[in-house]
Amino acid sequence: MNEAETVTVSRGPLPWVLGGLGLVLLAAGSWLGLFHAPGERHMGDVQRIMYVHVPTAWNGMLAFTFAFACALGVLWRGSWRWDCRLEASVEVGVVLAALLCIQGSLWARPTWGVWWDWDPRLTTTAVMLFLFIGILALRRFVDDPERRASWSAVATVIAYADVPLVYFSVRWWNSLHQVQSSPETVSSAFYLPLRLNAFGVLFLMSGLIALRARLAALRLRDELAPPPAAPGAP
Amino acid sequence: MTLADALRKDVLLQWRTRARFLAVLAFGAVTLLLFSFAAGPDTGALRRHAPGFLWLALLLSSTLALAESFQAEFEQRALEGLLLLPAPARSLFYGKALVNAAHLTLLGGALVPLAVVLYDLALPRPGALLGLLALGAAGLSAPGTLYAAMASQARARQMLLPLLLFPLVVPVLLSTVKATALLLTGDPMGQLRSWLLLLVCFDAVYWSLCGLLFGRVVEE
Amino acid sequence: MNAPSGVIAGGWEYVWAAYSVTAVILLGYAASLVARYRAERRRAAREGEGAPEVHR
Amino acid sequence: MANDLAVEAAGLSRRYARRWALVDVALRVPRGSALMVAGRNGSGKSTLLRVLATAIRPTRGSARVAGFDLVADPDDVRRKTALLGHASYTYDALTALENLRITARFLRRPHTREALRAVLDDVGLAERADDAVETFSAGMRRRLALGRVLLQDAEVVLLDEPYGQLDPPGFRLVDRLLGRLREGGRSVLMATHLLERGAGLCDDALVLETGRVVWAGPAADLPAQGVT
Repeated sequence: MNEAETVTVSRGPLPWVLGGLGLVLLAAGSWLGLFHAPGERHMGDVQRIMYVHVPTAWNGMLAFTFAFACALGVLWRGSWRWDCRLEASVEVGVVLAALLCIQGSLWARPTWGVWWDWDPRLTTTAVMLFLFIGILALRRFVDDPERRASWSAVATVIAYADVPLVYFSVRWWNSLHQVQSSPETVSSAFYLPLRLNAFGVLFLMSGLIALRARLAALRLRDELAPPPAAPGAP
Repeated sequence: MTLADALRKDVLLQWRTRARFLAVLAFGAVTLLLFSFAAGPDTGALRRHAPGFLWLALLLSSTLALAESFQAEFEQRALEGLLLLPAPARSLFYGKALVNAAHLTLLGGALVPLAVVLYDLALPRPGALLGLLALGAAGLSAPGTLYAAMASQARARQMLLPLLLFPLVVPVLLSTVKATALLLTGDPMGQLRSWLLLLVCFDAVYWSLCGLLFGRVVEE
Repeated sequence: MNAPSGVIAGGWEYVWAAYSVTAVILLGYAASLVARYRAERRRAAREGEGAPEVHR
Repeated sequence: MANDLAVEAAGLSRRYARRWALVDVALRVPRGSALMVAGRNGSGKSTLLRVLATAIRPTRGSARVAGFDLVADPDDVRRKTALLGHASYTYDALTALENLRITARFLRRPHTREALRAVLDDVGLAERADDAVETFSAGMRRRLALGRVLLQDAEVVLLDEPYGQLDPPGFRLVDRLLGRLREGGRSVLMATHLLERGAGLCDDALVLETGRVVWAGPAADLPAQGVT
């Protein structure tokens, strides 16, 4: 890692603004989705789950993709800043992936009568959840900051490369089942709550990642504290 | 070639500690036995699930074998000694991963006859099955070797390796189980090729990626 | 449960469950993160007055 | 020019997790000379030697060993250095000879039985050449590790407690090997608690305390400093 770089903890209102904006958008989108959007032709009211489910899915994937980018930043630039962002985006990604699995099962139960349907997207999410939980555990179990940074970057690259392989393997594995398609939303009555929530989760997630990265930087700055002054020195 | 030196070293080490191979094999065999207890004595059900049981037994045993393969490297810091010569980390990785793959292939090969007996299987294409075992073992050993190197140097090492490895090798497990089932019971739809292709893709991705990244794990 | 081509009737309980779980998890995580961040800030302020702080 | 220096370090520091084991160490070791590193347990002697051998990266600071930069060209430094560390760098399931053969193969040195037996003979292990290292006592492991260092035949030799765990004949063996290294024009850095013995064999000395250099000067003056 680059020792010349001092770990800086940014201040400023960015995470709070992003988070607040995200919450407002989410509240508006969910309100529209719950009370104003008409029920879908086949799925009826259950379809309303999609207004939170789909945005969570998009943004969860985005969080892990960002974690992958951070891992490359750590490996190539040896930068602590990217290490903090990696820790933040993996943790937020894990929260979103866990949420996604719960929402998916709440969707599967009324639609297909089972809590878990082995749908390739949902199953891939579950595998990703455990892949990245493993990385959080790895960070816990390694005390040396340099090692922790490079090892978790290595593990993130390896885990991320697995995502398409897992997706295709689960898809082929489950191909005997009829491919379950999510309901297509066409009219603007469906689009608006979906878009509002998508941006809502995006802003909230960005705010959370930014704040979590600050927390990581605070801890790291403490860990990387310079050596104590020599006993005789002023 | 330093790869040849690394290979020679790992083969010798593996040969000297061959008693451990038997211990890992016994572990795999017990696992197979336990799976049959879990599934019940219905021969039809056992036969249907045999490929899954076989690969799960191999996966569970692989964590023991992989962790064991780094025991000797860190006991007296022999790996560090080689890196300081300097021996390239990449050669050391590929030597270790190749020998681990061979080790797991042998282990799988030894578990197959047992599965045949326990689950009443017929083996129409033993040669193809061995090839599949080698491809699957390669899929487990590349990321497994890298993660075993990490886990052996971390706290909670017994926990970390399966936690990192098991979700990662889901594609290996799915493709080998499916391909084994197709080998055992016939392949009317011609699906074997696509499963093998997936497995080969996984192997290609991880044999190149882990070789590239191994240096970051062992250098300090 | 539902006829092959019919509409899924009801299911509002699942909709409510999904929205509540989403709200609880996102707000709960956000709250815990803010709490952890505040605590760490306080600790840093207590221990390292001298530590350089760079504003961005 | 830096070319007449075997080791030149400035501001060398190393942190393990939260603990600083080495702080701002500066040192210059002329080519062909021997430096003794003294200090209590945990004062940073081993860390210093491990950093100079590139076994661990310095957290801060820089150093050139045998003319190469530690961080920028670690492989060049490794070709020029040999480290006798606390661990013996052996595979315990293999025999002494097999262990040396692995090293010799990677080094592209002759690895015939005769060549390797000659090395084992040097460290007094010829009779146990074909015994597994796990049957060795601590002192014998140390001898084997010394044999490995001899095999490396490096320009800069870093010895961490070379007398550790050895018997009196072992002490004389180390003295003899040190003499041989110095006659061959090698540069030696040696960490040891045996001040008189070290002072007799080295040119210069430095004393570390909690990772910092607290005394540096001619080795002959060191025993009078009253360090432990």
